[in-house]
Amino acid sequence: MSDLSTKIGRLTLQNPIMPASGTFSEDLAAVFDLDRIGAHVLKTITAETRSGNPTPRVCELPGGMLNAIGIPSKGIDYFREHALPFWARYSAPLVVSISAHSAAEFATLARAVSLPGVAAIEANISCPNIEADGKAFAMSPESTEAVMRALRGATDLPLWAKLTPNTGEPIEVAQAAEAAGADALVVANTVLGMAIDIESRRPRLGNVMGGMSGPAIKPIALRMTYQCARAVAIPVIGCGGIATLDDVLEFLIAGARAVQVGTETFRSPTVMLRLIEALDQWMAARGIGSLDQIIGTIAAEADEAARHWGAAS
Amino acid sequence: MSDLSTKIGRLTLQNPIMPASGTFSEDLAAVFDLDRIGAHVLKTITAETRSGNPTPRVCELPGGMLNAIGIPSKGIDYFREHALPFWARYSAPLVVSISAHSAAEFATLARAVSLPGVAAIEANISCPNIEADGKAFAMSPESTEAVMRALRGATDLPLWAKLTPNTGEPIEVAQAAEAAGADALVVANTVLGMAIDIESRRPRLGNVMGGMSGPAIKPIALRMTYQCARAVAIPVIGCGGIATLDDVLEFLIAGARAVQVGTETFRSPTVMLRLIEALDQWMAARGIGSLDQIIGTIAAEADEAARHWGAAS
Amino acid sequence: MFHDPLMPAAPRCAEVTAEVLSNSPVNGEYRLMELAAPPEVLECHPGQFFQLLCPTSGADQPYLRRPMSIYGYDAAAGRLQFLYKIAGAGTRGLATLRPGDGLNVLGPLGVGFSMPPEWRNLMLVARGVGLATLAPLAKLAQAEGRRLTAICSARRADLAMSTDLFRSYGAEVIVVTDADGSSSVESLRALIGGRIAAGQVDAFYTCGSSRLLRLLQELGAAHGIPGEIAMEQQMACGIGMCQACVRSFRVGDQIVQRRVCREGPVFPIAEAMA
Amino acid sequence: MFHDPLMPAAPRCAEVTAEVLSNSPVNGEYRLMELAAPPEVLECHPGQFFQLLCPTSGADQPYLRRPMSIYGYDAAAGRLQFLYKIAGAGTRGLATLRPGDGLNVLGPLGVGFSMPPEWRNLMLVARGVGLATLAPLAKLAQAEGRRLTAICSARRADLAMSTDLFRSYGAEVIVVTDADGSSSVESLRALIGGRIAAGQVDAFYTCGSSRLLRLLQELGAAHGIPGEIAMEQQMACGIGMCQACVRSFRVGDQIVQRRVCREGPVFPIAEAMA
Ligand SMILES: Cc1cc2nc3c(=O)[nH]c(=O)nc-3n(C[C@H](O)[C@H](O)[C@H](O)COP(=O)(O)OP(=O)(O)OC[C@H]3O[C@@H](n4cnc5c(N)ncnc54)[C@H](O)[C@@H]3O)c2cc1C
Ligand SMILES: Cc1cc2nc3c(=O)[nH]c(=O)nc-3n(C[C@H](O)[C@H](O)[C@H](O)COP(=O)(O)OP(=O)(O)OC[C@H]3O[C@@H](n4cnc5c(N)ncnc54)[C@H](O)[C@@H]3O)c2cc1C
Ligand SMILES: Cc1cc2nc3c(=O)[nH]c(=O)nc-3n(C[C@H](O)[C@H](O)[C@H](O)COP(=O)(O)O)c2cc1C
Ligand SMILES: Cc1cc2nc3c(=O)[nH]c(=O)nc-3n(C[C@H](O)[C@H](O)[C@H](O)COP(=O)(O)O)c2cc1C
Ligand code: FES
Ligand code: FES
Repeated sequence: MSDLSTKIGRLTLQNPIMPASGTFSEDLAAVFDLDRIGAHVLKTITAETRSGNPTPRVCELPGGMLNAIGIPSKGIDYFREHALPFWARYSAPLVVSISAHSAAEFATLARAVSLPGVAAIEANISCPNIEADGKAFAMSPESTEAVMRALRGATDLPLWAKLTPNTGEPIEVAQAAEAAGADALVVANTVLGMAIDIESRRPRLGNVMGGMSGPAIKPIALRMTYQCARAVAIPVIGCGGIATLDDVLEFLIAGARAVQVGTETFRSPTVMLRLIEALDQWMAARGIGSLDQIIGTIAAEADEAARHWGAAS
Repeated sequence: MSDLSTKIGRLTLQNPIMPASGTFSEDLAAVFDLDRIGAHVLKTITAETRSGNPTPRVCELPGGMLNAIGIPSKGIDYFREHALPFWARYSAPLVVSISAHSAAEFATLARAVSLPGVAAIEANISCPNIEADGKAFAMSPESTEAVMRALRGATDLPLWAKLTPNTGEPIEVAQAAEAAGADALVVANTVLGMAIDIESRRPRLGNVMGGMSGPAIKPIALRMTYQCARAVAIPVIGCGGIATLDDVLEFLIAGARAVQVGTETFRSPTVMLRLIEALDQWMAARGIGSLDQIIGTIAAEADEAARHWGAAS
Repeated sequence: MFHDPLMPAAPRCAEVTAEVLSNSPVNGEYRLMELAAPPEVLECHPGQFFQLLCPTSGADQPYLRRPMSIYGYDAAAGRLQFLYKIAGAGTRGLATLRPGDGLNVLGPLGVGFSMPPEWRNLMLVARGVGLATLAPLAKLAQAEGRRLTAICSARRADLAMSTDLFRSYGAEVIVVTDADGSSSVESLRALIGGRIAAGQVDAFYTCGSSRLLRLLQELGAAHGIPGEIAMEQQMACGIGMCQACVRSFRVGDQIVQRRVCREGPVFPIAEAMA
Repeated sequence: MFHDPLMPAAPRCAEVTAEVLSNSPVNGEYRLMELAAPPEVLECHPGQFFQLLCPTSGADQPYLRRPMSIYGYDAAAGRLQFLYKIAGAGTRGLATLRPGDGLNVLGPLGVGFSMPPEWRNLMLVARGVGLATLAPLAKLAQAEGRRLTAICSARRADLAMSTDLFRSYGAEVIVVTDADGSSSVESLRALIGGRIAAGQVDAFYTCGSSRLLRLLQELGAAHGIPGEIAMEQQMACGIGMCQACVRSFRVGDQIVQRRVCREGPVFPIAEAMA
């Protein structure tokens, strides 16, 4: 057994594998012991109840899917009365994902969920499904800084900012979140996409556009993880298309201190357990004692020699 | 035979299928009669000669690839003396893709390639491979407008602006290009991505990050095509991950007046011919006489009824 | 039927690779697949389903799992059966499986049919693969000594499926067809109305068609007859996490959203919305 | 060897689906695949290659084509052969092909070996799959009445490949091995030096290893012996469009970039850079 623990600011996770928000719920307890994963990241909640988007809410792609679920939420009261007590049975840290329409509302909600049993708050400032044309706070450094500052003022809990790959300024946004007091960055949410049914000539999603997830987006999320890890001092949590041990390692090597697994859990609900085991074995086989020997160890450039076949080999 | 012709501003193409820049060259003449496709879009050239990026320049992904070719160019003189005379033998319109480091250099190059035999200029203001961290003119509306205005002042040829999916402001950028006098938009270039070799812990590309292309990016390019087609009055040419007739139709239905086929030509050099034939047959089978009965015909919303199975069917 | 979040009522389910024993066409449109499955996925209840990780085949690359009702299960024998119709990429992939191949299945999932003691005379009404969903219910009904009438609807009499199976469970089987018009709503209203009048119907079970649903809602309301319907919706996870599979239900004067995979796939007929 | 853009010198190539006739292991590490191919892809020249669209198999989804040298071609018989080593996703996929399966091939591609009349005594030096690339060259050399020496390098004598084939083309075959040290650079320098001294070498042909390349560059420069090397580089298109496959060459005092797929894969040994 290698030491798989990883520190995300003042939180220590027993291993770096945790679920991505919206792809995890108490229902997974029917499949495996939820205390074996690094943390519990809940589906984003809002203060008010919301019904979410019209169906169809998902659409399959080669190597991934689109979703336009739209943050249905039972609201803050339900969270306090039902969800929180349920999760209290576990010792893995509970990360509560929240969303709101303004910095002030975000702050109010953060205050409301800063309860015993909550280990960290993940600010979903990047959902492409609730604002027009995928606009979200994390699209620009200015709005990111504003909302994160409001959140920082509202809670003492560790604050994770979940970023979006749809911004053209990933580095500036990451630095804005850090400057405003974020304790960690989750990189990243879904990529805005679309699909059309040829025969009916209709969008395949009730909400027309939606968020792409799954292996197809991995190179994008990995690139952004790399960009952010180089640009900030706070921990980065990689997320996007992770399905295999190689994927986990790519994100860690790129600089992520932990990863979130999303859509792959739909294909294989036990994938997080398998990843933890595979990581453990991979490290043991190489005599790697701790994740610090992996995290951020990417070489500055491609090794031309190592990739030269034939005459150069 | 249906009428496959399509108008891109004052240019009429015999059919809507053309190659994407950088995935086409005179070498393809060894495979099929190049006069059967809608237009000839050449690899981006620069005024000066450039050697391009270090190898490895490509890396395979599931459902696509990354490239960091980096615009190697033999320069404007070579273009005038060798390339242009070669293409003169064909009647399909010749579209010359150009790139430069400033608006002024762009204008100078546009003037230099405004030669008899050139039907249009495609301004590659979106290459993620030549600027740091994927920055390019088309990342922001301001720089887009500046460079397109300079280009507009430099040539009377039809001007196509090739946009990037890496911007967070696709609509504003599209509108800026239109306001500055672009005759058409090409939507879009590659998506900035990355891949890491686990064993060597090195980036898989010599240039570290690179542009993702192929089916994996189709939902992103389609989304942006849809966004742009709704936001501007000038023609939009769809590009990104097109491999099948269904893909072509999705882009046309989303509002594209033509499409560019890139990476798929690497897998199947004759794919453009097959797409033209398949489109012809599809239209004929449905009694669709012209592309106008397809272009931009997307319904406003998903048809819940059409997607309801079971109890609602 | 709805779960208390403090205690996940979801029956334990598992992800296992089962071995294909057979996978052959039954009457052209449908295929029956039998699997050798381990005990941890065989504590099933009629109306539950599995999520199948369908193999890729040719250009088809089904990414998401596909929901499929349990057609038959036998924990003692270690057997699990699905009856399916080829619809698209996923089911095309299923059809390529040969005896000896492995199939990754996740289940059993969802909340199945209930059968309160006072429902003595059961009427099953379905069509096509809907009959697959009702088959294990019929078996259970027989075991519990209920009286069973199964109305099997099909295009033609020779396409009516599983009629022998229903008979073997002691059901009176009535085949209605499009060919002779007996499957029309009017004919069915008359047929079922007659049985109700004769006091032979305590509850309905159905799935599949919204035409049938509306008819049974109407008859149920008129005569105070309860019932359950197994519903379908596109799914991503199948276990309650993603909220892709919601449908609207009428509860009193409210419209509520429920997850077909988790609160369902079986719902009260009176609350379902066509 | 370089093409004039005014007249595409590229030999016509085609994308066709060829039928696999056989695909079996030869001595553990390598596999020989024989295809029935139509005439439009059989006007080949030694040193050219094909781009193979390798089938997906299991989790392997090779997206790009894979370059593979022509090991044998026979236009009259409609036959095309490749000798390959399993390296990764693509070649693993190739290995799954069975007789009767189709394989989409694109070719012939690139510029092959030249054989000026004054090159009477040819020395072939290669190892592993490099020998595959030289096989059709040996056949052509025999047809043109050249004298041929083939130095086949391998780990052990029993792993030396295609020695009988080279002999059948009239070559004197010299097997050198790691096992007995005869494949080392020093041994080879002595061996080849001896032949040169005896006036038995007008030109070298090689491919594969950069150790061999450096040795032949050194000997070639010292004794004024020309030669050609078939090189490798990762490819996306294989026909000259993408510029992925460039390598650096020394031409006079300049370093130039050339596309392995289009200006090559065969280049002058003197210009190649290891
Ligand atoms: C609870 C439940 C039980 C079912 N039981 C059976 C059964 O026993 N036998 C049977 O033949 N079919 C059954 N179905 C329908 C079956 O799930 C679909 O036919 C199947 O998913 C189609 O997949 P495809 O890839 O072949 O078709 P595609 O049309 O290519 O599928 C595309 C997407 O739409 C989804 N989809 C398509 N049709 C349906 C549908 N009717 N319901 C839900 N999602 C759908 C697919 O899962 C996939 O995500 C059931 C559905 C549900 C929800
Ligand atoms: C002109 C030419 C001729 C060749 N002839 C032969 C031959 O006759 N027999 C043979 O066994 N091999 C030959 N090779 C090497 C062969 O192309 C590679 O072994 C093969 O591409 C590996 O693919 P893979 O998916 O199995 O391996 P992977 O390592 O999974 O391939 C990953 C990527 O790297 C590329 N790649 C890996 N190795 C090489 C290589 N050596 N050269 C170029 N690209 C590579 C692949 O094409 C692919 O794009 C030749 C290469 C070239 C360029
Ligand atoms: C069905 C679905 C629902 C999601 N809901 C949320 C959500 O509520 N909040 C959030 O921050 N991200 C949500 N996401 C995004 C994921 O958390 C994750 O960032 C994204 O899917 C990329 O990771 P993946 O490729 O591993 O799935 C959702 C994703 C999916 C597929
Ligand atoms: C190898 C390669 C080279 C490219 N070179 C250029 C280029 O020079 N100029 C340009 O505008 N786009 C270039 N592109 C982008 C393509 O034109 C196209 O926009 C992109 O690949 C998306 O389309 P696809 O998915 O069909 O390939 C290149 C793409 C690839 C794969
Ligand atoms: S399918 Fe995911 S909640 Fe029902
Ligand atoms: S592989 Fe594309 S130019 Fe050589």
